[in-house]
Amino acid sequence: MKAELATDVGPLRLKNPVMPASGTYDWFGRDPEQVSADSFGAVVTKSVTLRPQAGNPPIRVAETPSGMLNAIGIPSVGIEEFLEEVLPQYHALDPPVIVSVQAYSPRECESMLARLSEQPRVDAVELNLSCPNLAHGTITAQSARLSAEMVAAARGATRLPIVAKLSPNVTDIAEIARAVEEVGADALCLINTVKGMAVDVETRQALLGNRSGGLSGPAIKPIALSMVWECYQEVDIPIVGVGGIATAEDALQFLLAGARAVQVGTATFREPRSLARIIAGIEEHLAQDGLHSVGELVGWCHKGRLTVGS
Amino acid sequence: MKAELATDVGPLRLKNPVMPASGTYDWFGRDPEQVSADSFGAVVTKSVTLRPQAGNPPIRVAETPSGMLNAIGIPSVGIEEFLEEVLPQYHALDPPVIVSVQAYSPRECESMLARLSEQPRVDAVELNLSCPNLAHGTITAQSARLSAEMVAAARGATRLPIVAKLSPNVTDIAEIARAVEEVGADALCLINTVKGMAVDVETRQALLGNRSGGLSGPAIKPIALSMVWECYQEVDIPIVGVGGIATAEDALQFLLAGARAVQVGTATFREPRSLARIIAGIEEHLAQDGLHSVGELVGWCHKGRLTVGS
Amino acid sequence: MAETPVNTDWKIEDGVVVENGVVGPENGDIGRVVIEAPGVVAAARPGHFVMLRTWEGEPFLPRAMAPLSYDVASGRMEIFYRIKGPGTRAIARTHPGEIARVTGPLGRPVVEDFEGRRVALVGRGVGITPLLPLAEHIVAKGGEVRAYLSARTRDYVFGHDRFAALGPVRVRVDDEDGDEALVTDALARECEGYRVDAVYGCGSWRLTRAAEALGVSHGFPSYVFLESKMGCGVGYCKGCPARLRNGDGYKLVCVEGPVFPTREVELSDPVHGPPE
Amino acid sequence: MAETPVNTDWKIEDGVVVENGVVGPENGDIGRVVIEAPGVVAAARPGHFVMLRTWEGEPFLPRAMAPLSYDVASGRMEIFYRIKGPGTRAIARTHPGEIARVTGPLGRPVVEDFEGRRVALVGRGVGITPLLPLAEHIVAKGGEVRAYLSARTRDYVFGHDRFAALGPVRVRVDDEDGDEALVTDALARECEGYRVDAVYGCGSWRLTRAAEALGVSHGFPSYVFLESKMGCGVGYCKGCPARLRNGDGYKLVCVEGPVFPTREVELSDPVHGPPE
Ligand SMILES: Cc1cc2nc3c(=O)[nH]c(=O)nc-3n(C[C@H](O)[C@H](O)[C@H](O)COP(=O)(O)OP(=O)(O)OC[C@H]3O[C@@H](n4cnc5c(N)ncnc54)[C@H](O)[C@@H]3O)c2cc1C
Ligand SMILES: Cc1cc2nc3c(=O)[nH]c(=O)nc-3n(C[C@H](O)[C@H](O)[C@H](O)COP(=O)(O)OP(=O)(O)OC[C@H]3O[C@@H](n4cnc5c(N)ncnc54)[C@H](O)[C@@H]3O)c2cc1C
Ligand SMILES: Cc1cc2nc3c(=O)[nH]c(=O)nc-3n(C[C@H](O)[C@H](O)[C@H](O)COP(=O)(O)O)c2cc1C
Ligand SMILES: Cc1cc2nc3c(=O)[nH]c(=O)nc-3n(C[C@H](O)[C@H](O)[C@H](O)COP(=O)(O)O)c2cc1C
Ligand code: FES
Ligand code: FES
Repeated sequence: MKAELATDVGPLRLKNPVMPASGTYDWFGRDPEQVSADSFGAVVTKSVTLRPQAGNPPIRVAETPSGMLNAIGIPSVGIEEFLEEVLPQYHALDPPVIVSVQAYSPRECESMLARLSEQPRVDAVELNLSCPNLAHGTITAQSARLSAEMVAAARGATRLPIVAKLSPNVTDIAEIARAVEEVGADALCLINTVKGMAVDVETRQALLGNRSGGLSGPAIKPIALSMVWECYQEVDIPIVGVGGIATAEDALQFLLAGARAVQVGTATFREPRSLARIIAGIEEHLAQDGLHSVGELVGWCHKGRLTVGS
Repeated sequence: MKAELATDVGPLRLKNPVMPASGTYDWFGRDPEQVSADSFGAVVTKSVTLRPQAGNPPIRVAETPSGMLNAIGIPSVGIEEFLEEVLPQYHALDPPVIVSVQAYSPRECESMLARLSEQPRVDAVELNLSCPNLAHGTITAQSARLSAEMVAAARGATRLPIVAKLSPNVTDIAEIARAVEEVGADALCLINTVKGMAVDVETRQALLGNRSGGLSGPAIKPIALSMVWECYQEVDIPIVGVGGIATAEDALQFLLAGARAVQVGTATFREPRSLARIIAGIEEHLAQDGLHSVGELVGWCHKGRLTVGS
Repeated sequence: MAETPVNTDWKIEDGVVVENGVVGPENGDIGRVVIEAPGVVAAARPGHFVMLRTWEGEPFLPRAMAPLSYDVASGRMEIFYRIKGPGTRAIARTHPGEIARVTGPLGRPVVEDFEGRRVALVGRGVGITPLLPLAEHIVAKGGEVRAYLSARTRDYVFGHDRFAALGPVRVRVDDEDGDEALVTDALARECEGYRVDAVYGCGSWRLTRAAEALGVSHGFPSYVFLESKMGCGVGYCKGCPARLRNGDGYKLVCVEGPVFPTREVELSDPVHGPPE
Repeated sequence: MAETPVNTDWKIEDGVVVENGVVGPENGDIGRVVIEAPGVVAAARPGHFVMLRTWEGEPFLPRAMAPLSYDVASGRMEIFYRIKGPGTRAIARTHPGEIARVTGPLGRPVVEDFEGRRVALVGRGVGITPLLPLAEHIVAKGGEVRAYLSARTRDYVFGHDRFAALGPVRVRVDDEDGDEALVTDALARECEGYRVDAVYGCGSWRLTRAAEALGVSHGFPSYVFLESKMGCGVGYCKGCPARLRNGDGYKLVCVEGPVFPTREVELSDPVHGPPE
């Protein structure tokens, strides 16, 4: 029996629940054979900003135990060049295209979403509310009010499905989740990187050019899982889980905790075949366990104990 | 030239800046030769509660990439038996004794600190404000107000140095740090474990008996470093850095980021000789770099670049 | 907390792997490693265990192991391990000559005098191993042992000949006797004509519960070697609770065990409920 | 963003380590590893590099390496690596027969036609290695090469004989010629009687800056092989910026390099400022 890998994330229908995390995969017009974005459940672009920006000075990445720090700073060609040069290439791809948007104000958000809504092959937008470079000093997703304002602006500007990507650096993730749900987000993406820092003992300085950075990779998996679990209890919109997923077993853990789909980021840097392997691994697991579809697993943790072996 | 390892943490004088983290080391009346608490900069007890409590059901620990989750739940004999049976044994030890206190209300805190103040060999108290089992649902250190109330109660009850141990699960760690500084904390301890979760794919349930747990070990080092750095900018009281320290280099990174002393937790489980090695490694590093004292390194990151090689 | 003082007589030894390989023809999921760590070996008593780490990097924590034998002359211990997770996979990858960090001996040893006492030992799979040092100790102290060993196949009846040299051995293996054949049925039959003074169970909840039931009906005490996921193995982390039977909280497997009277503790797997 | 399309013609190959060991008598901090990965080797051109991982577990990310040679017949590549951090330490621990995951070939190759052109190659230490495939290519395409190689000791002048088979080689080693002797001084002298059409520098900011200065005064272009800490090596992470000289932002070393005209990029170490 072949298990059904397809899953819905709100209005989005995916052929399987696995997609790249924003900023960790790019479609360059074609793929190496072993990567093949056509097999992904969806494709998510690197976050794009309204105006072009260069990104942060070096050093931009550092390694940490079972993870990495990045302070990339979202280099971007700006939305206009993105629409002209980058996005049209994505038309060649089969999976839904989710454009990640980094807006510095609700107004910017509005105008970017208006532009994106006119495009034929944008299937959803992911609002990156969790970038640490905002003018007024806080990360949008660290404030329920600012997050709601941003999502409301987006909602007003588009009928595209909106995925709100939240930050783990908050006292109460469920509060933020409820706030964006209330103003019309169609799904949550949990989590962006965790704020972190590396110090170079030789120079006695922060290692990263931007001093602090975002922690990603297997190190943060337990944090992400916990936040997916919590938000599943508190909101009704679907959750896309992300943070440290490197194997099919990791992905299954997120599904069990309540995610309807998952994203894979840092693991791709270690092993570019990660997504393909995770998709195959999930399929194999479902078959082994005699399950008919991915959906059966979603949120199982919340249902109570499965009795085995007796 | 022998470098000076001694360091002050507010009113506390330590012969070196390295001590065990609460809950990861116990003095059982004597030590295995290779561990020897007499060589530590200080000794910190497992958190003690007012009344006896049994701790959480199994499973209490789980491994994660470069770290572990624990949901121990602070098993405790209660303050009275602690004062009678446990604490007197510590008199045999040379380093200062820091008693970690877990109070569930300012009132409990007051009465425990009053009892501790009467003891001859308590050199400081560490207030564990970051336990996730509080009656009213929030972790004390997730609220500036609750944290200030607890520290104020402690301050009113004792003249012992008070170290406030904060939680990383907050939107703005500096806000909490300022709040406890204002009401009289003598030092900060940063950070307690990060909230996390593990899922068992076989049973399809949360692996830990208490569902979620606290993430510790090298995985969280970048998070802890970042919080030490931030609080160093924002408060004047000294900081004890903790989170993922396993080597002398790790410890040096915390000193450079602004910690005056460090605690070592999970690393001891992997290698019980960790503290001794870290102390020796710091000494060696100071000598190699021609530094006279540990104090010279503290907060160096904040001073600006060291020019090397030219 | 503890009735007797906590064991602080352990050392951390950078031992060396002398032999390592997979045992038996089946799935290749059982390994045998011989480690030279004379300091730990010299101090080990029955009931003791060690924390072992033969790898750098991941996994972060060492693994609890109960050796089948300690040889003081050569300073070596022999460990059988079931390859199931990252720790035992890492052990399996270790080459002779590489370092094996051993912390031990840990836990409370079984030090009773067994003069004239008749002890039944019930073990299954890798849970057989801690019973051999105990069997040797009992015989050395003037007691008698009978071993009731269970395994998937004959290859996995570890130390069979060494048990046989010490006393009668009954064996049940799944692939010959069927999954449902309990080796404790043999014990039950033999209890009829023979006085048993105590039974020790290890490696199977089902067999241990059966042994306990026999003890209750024939009036002898039963003991169990418990396992638990461990953080430290030395009493620091409080991460290894054994649930007490009377609902009265927990004891720590690493410092108050690993051997407990069965009447004290719950005999079930905290995660999977009652298996095999 | 990129002037020419991004290289997506790479593969991930589970290659195998054929030889591995420390080179030379000095500190033991340089290793040489030979890896069989025929698919990557067949496609490699001068200027290309690979991402290499010979270990499981930590460190998490693979490491960028520029092979000294590719042998299409045997499907093997030869890499020299300076042992300085966890990645290169892990490579050093690898045994022949073990798996070496190789992603490549990566970056933009140097594919100009060198017919009749005279090229100077300036390299130091492990930075010598990417110059050999380039030298072979230039000669194969009808150009001439002169190599100016610098190292701590003679053992570290990697591929010396192979460079010598292609053209004149000048060498300066610290332990014989002193730390201050720049091999580019030889280039400077030779520029006087000899037309140089281009220079490529690698492995030393100081030498590359000296080479650039000669280019400026004698009117030939200079190029540099840049390094950067890399996340992915394939253009996904944007983690490998080369600072542009005009203050005009960054290019990505992995997809727009690793070879750049020196006039485009800043010639200094982002962390340590200008060393050696
Ligand atoms: C005192 C003592 C002595 C032991 N002696 C031996 C021995 O001689 N040989 C041997 O092979 N093993 C022995 N064990 C068990 C061994 O320590 C664990 O199985 C070990 O965790 C395996 O490590 P791993 O990384 O391979 O698997 P892990 O990843 O740790 O575990 C794999 C799977 O088993 C589950 N699991 C792990 N440990 C336990 C446990 N204690 N109880 C229930 N489920 C668990 C995990 O949840 C996971 O699903 C002993 C344990 C104790 C406490
Ligand atoms: C295209 C390319 C080709 C390369 N080819 C080779 C090669 O053939 N042989 C070889 O030995 N190395 C080569 N390198 C360099 C090698 O990839 C790095 O030195 C590698 O990070 C070493 O890994 P490690 O874990 O040993 O040390 P790490 O822990 O990564 O680094 C050790 C120390 O060096 C510093 N560091 C690391 N990488 C860099 C860098 N790129 N620039 C400045 N400082 C750095 C770190 O901050 C740290 O202090 C190449 C790099 C690139 C980009
Ligand atoms: C190098 C890098 C760049 C990233 N860029 C973006 C980005 O542009 N927009 C965004 O929303 N998230 C970005 N992220 C965060 C990831 O999408 C993801 O949320 C995070 O890395 C956790 O997942 P992982 O552990 O699987 O990498 C980036 C992460 C990394 C490592
Ligand atoms: C098993 C375990 C038990 C702990 N118990 C306590 C405790 O009782 N009180 C407390 O303040 N912190 C406790 N902690 C947190 C540690 O003191 C420390 O803040 C945290 O583990 C991070 O440091 P590490 O990464 O070095 O372990 C405990 C941590 C672990 C792993
Ligand atoms: S394993 Fe740490 S207390 Fe038992
Ligand atoms: S290393 Fe990832 S973009 Fe260059």
